[in-house]
Amino acid sequence: MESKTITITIDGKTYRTQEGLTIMQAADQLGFHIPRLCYHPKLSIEGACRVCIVEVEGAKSYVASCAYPVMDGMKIRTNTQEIRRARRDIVELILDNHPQDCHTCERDSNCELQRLAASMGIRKRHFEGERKKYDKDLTSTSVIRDPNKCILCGRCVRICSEVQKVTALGHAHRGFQTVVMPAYNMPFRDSVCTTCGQCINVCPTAAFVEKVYTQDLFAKLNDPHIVKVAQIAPSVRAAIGEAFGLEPGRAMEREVAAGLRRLGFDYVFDTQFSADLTIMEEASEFLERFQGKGKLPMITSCSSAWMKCVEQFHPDLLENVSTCKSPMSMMGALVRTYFADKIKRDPKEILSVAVMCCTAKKYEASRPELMVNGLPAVDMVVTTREIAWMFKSAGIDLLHIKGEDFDEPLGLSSGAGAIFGATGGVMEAAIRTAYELYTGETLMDIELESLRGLAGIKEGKVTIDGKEIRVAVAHGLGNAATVLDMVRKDPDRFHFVEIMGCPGGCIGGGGQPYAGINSMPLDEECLKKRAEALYGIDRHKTIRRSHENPDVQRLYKDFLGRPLSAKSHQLLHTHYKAKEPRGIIPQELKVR
Amino acid sequence: MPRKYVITLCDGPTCIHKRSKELETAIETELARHELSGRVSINLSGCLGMCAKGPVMAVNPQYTVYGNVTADDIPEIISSHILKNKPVARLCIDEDHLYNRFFRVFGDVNFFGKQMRIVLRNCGIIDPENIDDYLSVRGYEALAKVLTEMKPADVITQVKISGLRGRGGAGFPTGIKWELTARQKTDEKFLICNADEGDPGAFMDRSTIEGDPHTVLEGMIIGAYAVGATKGFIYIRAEYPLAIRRLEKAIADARREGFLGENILGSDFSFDIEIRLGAGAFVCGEETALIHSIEGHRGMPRPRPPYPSVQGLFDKPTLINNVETWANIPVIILDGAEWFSSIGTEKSKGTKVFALAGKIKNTGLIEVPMGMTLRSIIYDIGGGIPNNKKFKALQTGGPSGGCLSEDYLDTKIDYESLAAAGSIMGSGGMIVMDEDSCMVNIARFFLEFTQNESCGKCTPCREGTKRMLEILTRITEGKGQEGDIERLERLGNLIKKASLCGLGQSAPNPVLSTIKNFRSEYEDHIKLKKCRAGACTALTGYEITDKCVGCTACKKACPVGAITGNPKSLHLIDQGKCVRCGLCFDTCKFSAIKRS
Amino acid sequence: MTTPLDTIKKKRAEAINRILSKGYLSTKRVYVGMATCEIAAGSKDVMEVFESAIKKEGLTDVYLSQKGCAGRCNLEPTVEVVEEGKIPIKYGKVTREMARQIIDQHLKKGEAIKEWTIK
Amino acid sequence: MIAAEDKKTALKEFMEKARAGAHPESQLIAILHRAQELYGHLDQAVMDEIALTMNIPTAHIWGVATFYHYFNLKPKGKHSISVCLGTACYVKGAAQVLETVKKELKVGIGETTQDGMFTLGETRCLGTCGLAPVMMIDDKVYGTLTPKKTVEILQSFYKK
Repeated sequence: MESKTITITIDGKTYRTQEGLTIMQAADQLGFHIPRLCYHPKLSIEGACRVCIVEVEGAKSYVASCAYPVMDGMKIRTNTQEIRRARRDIVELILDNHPQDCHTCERDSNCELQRLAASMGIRKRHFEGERKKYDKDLTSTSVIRDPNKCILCGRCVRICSEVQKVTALGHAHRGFQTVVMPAYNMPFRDSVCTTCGQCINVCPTAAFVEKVYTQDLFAKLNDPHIVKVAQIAPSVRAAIGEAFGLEPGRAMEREVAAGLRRLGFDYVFDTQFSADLTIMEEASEFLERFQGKGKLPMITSCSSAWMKCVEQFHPDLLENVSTCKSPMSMMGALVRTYFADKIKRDPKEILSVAVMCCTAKKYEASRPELMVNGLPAVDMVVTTREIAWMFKSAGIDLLHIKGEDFDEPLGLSSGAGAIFGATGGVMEAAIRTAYELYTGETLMDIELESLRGLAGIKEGKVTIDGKEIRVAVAHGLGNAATVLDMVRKDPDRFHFVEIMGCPGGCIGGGGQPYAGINSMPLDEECLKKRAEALYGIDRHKTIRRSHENPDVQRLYKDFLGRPLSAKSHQLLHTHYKAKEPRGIIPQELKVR
Repeated sequence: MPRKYVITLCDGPTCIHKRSKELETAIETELARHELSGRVSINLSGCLGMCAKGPVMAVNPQYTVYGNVTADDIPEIISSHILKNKPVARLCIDEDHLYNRFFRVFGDVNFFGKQMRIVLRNCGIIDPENIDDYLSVRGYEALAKVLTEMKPADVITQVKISGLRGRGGAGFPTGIKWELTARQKTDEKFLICNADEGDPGAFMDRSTIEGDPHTVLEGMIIGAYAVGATKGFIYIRAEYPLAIRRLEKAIADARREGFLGENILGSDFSFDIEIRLGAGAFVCGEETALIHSIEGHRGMPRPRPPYPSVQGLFDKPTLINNVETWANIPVIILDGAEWFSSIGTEKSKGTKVFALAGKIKNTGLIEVPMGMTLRSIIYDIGGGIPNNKKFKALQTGGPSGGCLSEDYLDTKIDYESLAAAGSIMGSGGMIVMDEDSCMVNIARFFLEFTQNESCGKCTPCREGTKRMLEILTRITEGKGQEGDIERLERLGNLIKKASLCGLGQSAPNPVLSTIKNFRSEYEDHIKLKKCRAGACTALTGYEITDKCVGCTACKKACPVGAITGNPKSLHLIDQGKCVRCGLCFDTCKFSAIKRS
Repeated sequence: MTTPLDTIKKKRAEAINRILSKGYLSTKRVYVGMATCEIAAGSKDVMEVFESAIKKEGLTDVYLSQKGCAGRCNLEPTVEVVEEGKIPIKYGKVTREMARQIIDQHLKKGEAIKEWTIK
Repeated sequence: MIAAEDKKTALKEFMEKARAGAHPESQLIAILHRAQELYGHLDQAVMDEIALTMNIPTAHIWGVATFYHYFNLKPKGKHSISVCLGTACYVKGAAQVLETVKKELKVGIGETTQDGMFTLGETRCLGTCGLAPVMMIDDKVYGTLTPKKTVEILQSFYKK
């Protein structure tokens, strides 16, 4: 529908704008940045914080610009003494019920509330009184919930139900006693939370943060008796620059490798290597299923949040999920076996650390069935944010450090391993390999544009040896639910489905750097640039197909035998089972 | 075979003076002539309050009232009305209007005489659980008329002409609201009756539903026809079990009689009503919160626009009116929109129901024409302040309203005048306060209520009302600080203008209006640490003066045994034990207890 | 064709007949207020006393009905007695005991109890 | 006393009816009312059951159950006390009545006494303003209360 051009007045000057926009959208386009807090462009309009109020001539009260539509002839004032004071008082009311521990807070200097308070010029407190006092929930492996820091903007509730369709969180109680919590105020650990960490990403304060292992890690890195091994996920390198003030989109893999060594790691491996390995196993598994041995469509299994999600929300489809472990856990398994053998050390003496873009990987590391010979495949998972902080804390200047290569024998990767981090990447990588494994011919046109980009659900087709393979890609657990409903409705519609738990794939993971001063969390432009960084890595590699990775080939030759061998099954594959509490995805539940 | 009737003769002094005794004789003679003695009974009633038109008589159970009746009229009344069931139009008072037959039946002119019962016309007269009773008083005739003679647009025009405005408090013109909903073109439209009456101390809607549930249903069905709604909901507090039961029965009876369901009264119009229960949340009186509650959500309001008339329940156009608004509709249709608009003031038409309570002799439910003064309500209908106390303030609009001082007693009841005075019409709570009521304490009471009922969604209401309550509490406890009044004003004005919904936007009213009208009381509390009304216990103490005769009444009344003393000798209060409940003060017949 | 108006007129006539057939024209009619407020103030007890008296003591000439709240809160529960040829009497703040006495004295002997009436 | 199985069936039937109509999820509050009617309060097991049958996330049900004050999340005492805090009662001393009850029974609003005898609640208006201040214990209204009278009434329950 074509929208009409209308005329509005903002702060005394007349502008043309489009009908159908909200005041905030129109103002944004015209260069007026109205302060805001609960608003998030990806989520429904809440209109709750009232920070974005403006004066509209003729209205008896202030209007929330995020919700109010522009109308022809409307006279808007965004910056009068009165409205500034009202906004100031509102932000102060929020602060009055907020801990005053900015200096010891994890989000110090990275906090939207703090920035807002600063821009309001709050210098004196007028209304201090009783403050909320709740216990922190430390039970989750991944996410810490601190209701004291919560300002009830509801972004976490909205992303959890609207984008992820998990609805682990809700507003409970009411009025001054309102708290965002899981059902029955149960420990986070026991809830349907998939540990994806998107609540952390959208939280303007520190009401949600990841469970932090930095101090433990520092301590362990100082232990001379153990071998310290790190692996880093593709998406970490695509985003960590942002934590150092760089524009999104700069790939920093060699810098990170160098930085990790300076932190004290003895070996720095690349999760992209095990991504290549995953592709070998997964593509082989798919071809087996495709040839009649197993259920189709096959659904990918590398996203940990998705793993927990499928067990709680979609137990009817467990058989469709690939038995492949995630690249992180494959790497962990190899570190404890193949690599330990190589360096002739007791696997117990190896500290296996994963640097991930993801909070759910912390949960994955705790899954008992992923243990290798009684040891966890990964001892500790730290997020991009944690490692960036560690670098800074240790005085490692990632911007000026000289890049280094990853270590052998688990450090070399193909371009296919790199694009794992972006939605559609696993599928693209798998097709590159599956094609050749099936036909014996090399797929030449390897950049599958139809599987790239941020569309919620992407569908594609490839023809392998005259047979059509129909694939689908979904990112974010909400889109996943939609694709799975398609699968339930028509089991033959797809052969292969990629699901990533987070919006954008791993690049939008729950452990990535916080949004900056001028960007919102989950900003699409930012996600696109991170994805582009990964596709750039792929483009610049000479090896772009997983099966061409010589170190992977050597691994099979020396250790595993062949894909899907007994050894592979023992080390690289896993199983799933339905878990309680059951997750529920409502048909059409609006968040109120 | 003639049917049976009751003839009621007004036996008030004026009618007697105007020879109604003669009428009685004439009636008896005439009945005897038609051999009807015993088939028609004759009753006398107290003053029917229509003295100017006396002598007055009524023919029941239809409540047809004849005025200026002479003995010569009797044969015609008997032969036409009693024998042929044709009322004698030229003698009928008010052309048999629906409204106001109330005190003609009930008497009690002191209390009811100045009232005008439109909404409550049947409350206390008919058996609410018997649809026959409602039918006998022209029930569902308005609906039949609408379906027979009027197009939907005509109905809306009539409602617009009547000048009826929303009785839930905000006073939005009902006809315009209907028109907005009617204009939407969708497959489905909904209609809601807001019966989530939540003001503490208000029970207008409950009484209306309990006393005359069909009136509300009839109003809704007419509204549904006018706007094209297919399904209606009554959202009612779960705390009203009897009202719910009566509504359920009324809906079932109406369905059975063909007033609800498919093809109502043989027309091609279909509509049905479902009851949905609230669960104890005042904020659900706000229309978007109410919609969310019906949808099965937390009762949190959302920003408007879109307005419910465009996008409401289940995202469909939805017309919401409250109980009292709906109950006016049948009367407007039958008695006429022009007539309705002749009642009241220029901008506020018709009547308003109030729950009159507090320090007043006649507490109760009243309905008065718009334009009546507050003074008239308090002193004429309410009978004034009991125990020879002095009037201090009138609170209207409940927790959303304000407190008016004596200076405003000549304010007329209408939306604009009450707003100008610093209060609101509200849904109908009206509480009278005397010199023993502390205005700071009352403001605190209302704010505590709204703070407790805040849904918690928007910052100003959630956080701001809490801070205001803290400040008010410390003032009433004698810990008020310099600048507290200004803080209250600053917060109050912020909450009023920045809150998301009506609850927040009106929550500060009781505080702001008491600051405006009774500022010195606040100053006394803060600066002098004194509560002159003696309501703030922390600021009150009691002492026994030498007026004490030793009657021991106070000693017996004291709940904590703080008073000692022998009979016929001076008593003493142990200040350490005293909880300052004030019972001794109220009990003492000798004014021997001093409050400070 | 029957219009809705025709239908409603017929229904009303039938309704009135039903009311009359239930004894509306009994020489004495008793109305007990039965809204939540009245019930809270004790009108159920009062109603019970009248019901059982009518049943057990054969007061065939009494028509008993409930009604909604008239609005006189401070006088509830209210009972109205309408008697042929007399001014209706309204009693306020009626208790079980008072109801008993109203039956004995007013309904049976026709003597209204003046001191309890609402003036 | 209804057997546990019958309660379950009754609730199930109620939900099935809700599911058959339009917008079944909108019946959540009605279902919670029914569940409370059957069980006296809403516990996790009942809410889980509702969640599964109605396909509504538990976090949402929990949000609704905690939003509305009519719903009890804990078992109630043998007798329910509602002290009216409507305006008329307040003006006539309801606050003292409430304080007295709290002190006498050593409970706060929404709490149940240790012996399981009483659950204390407050209510907004019982519509018996003429009897103010009032409290309701179960279905009976006690009017024109004083602190002393209040204590006597409470004690009378223990003598029964």
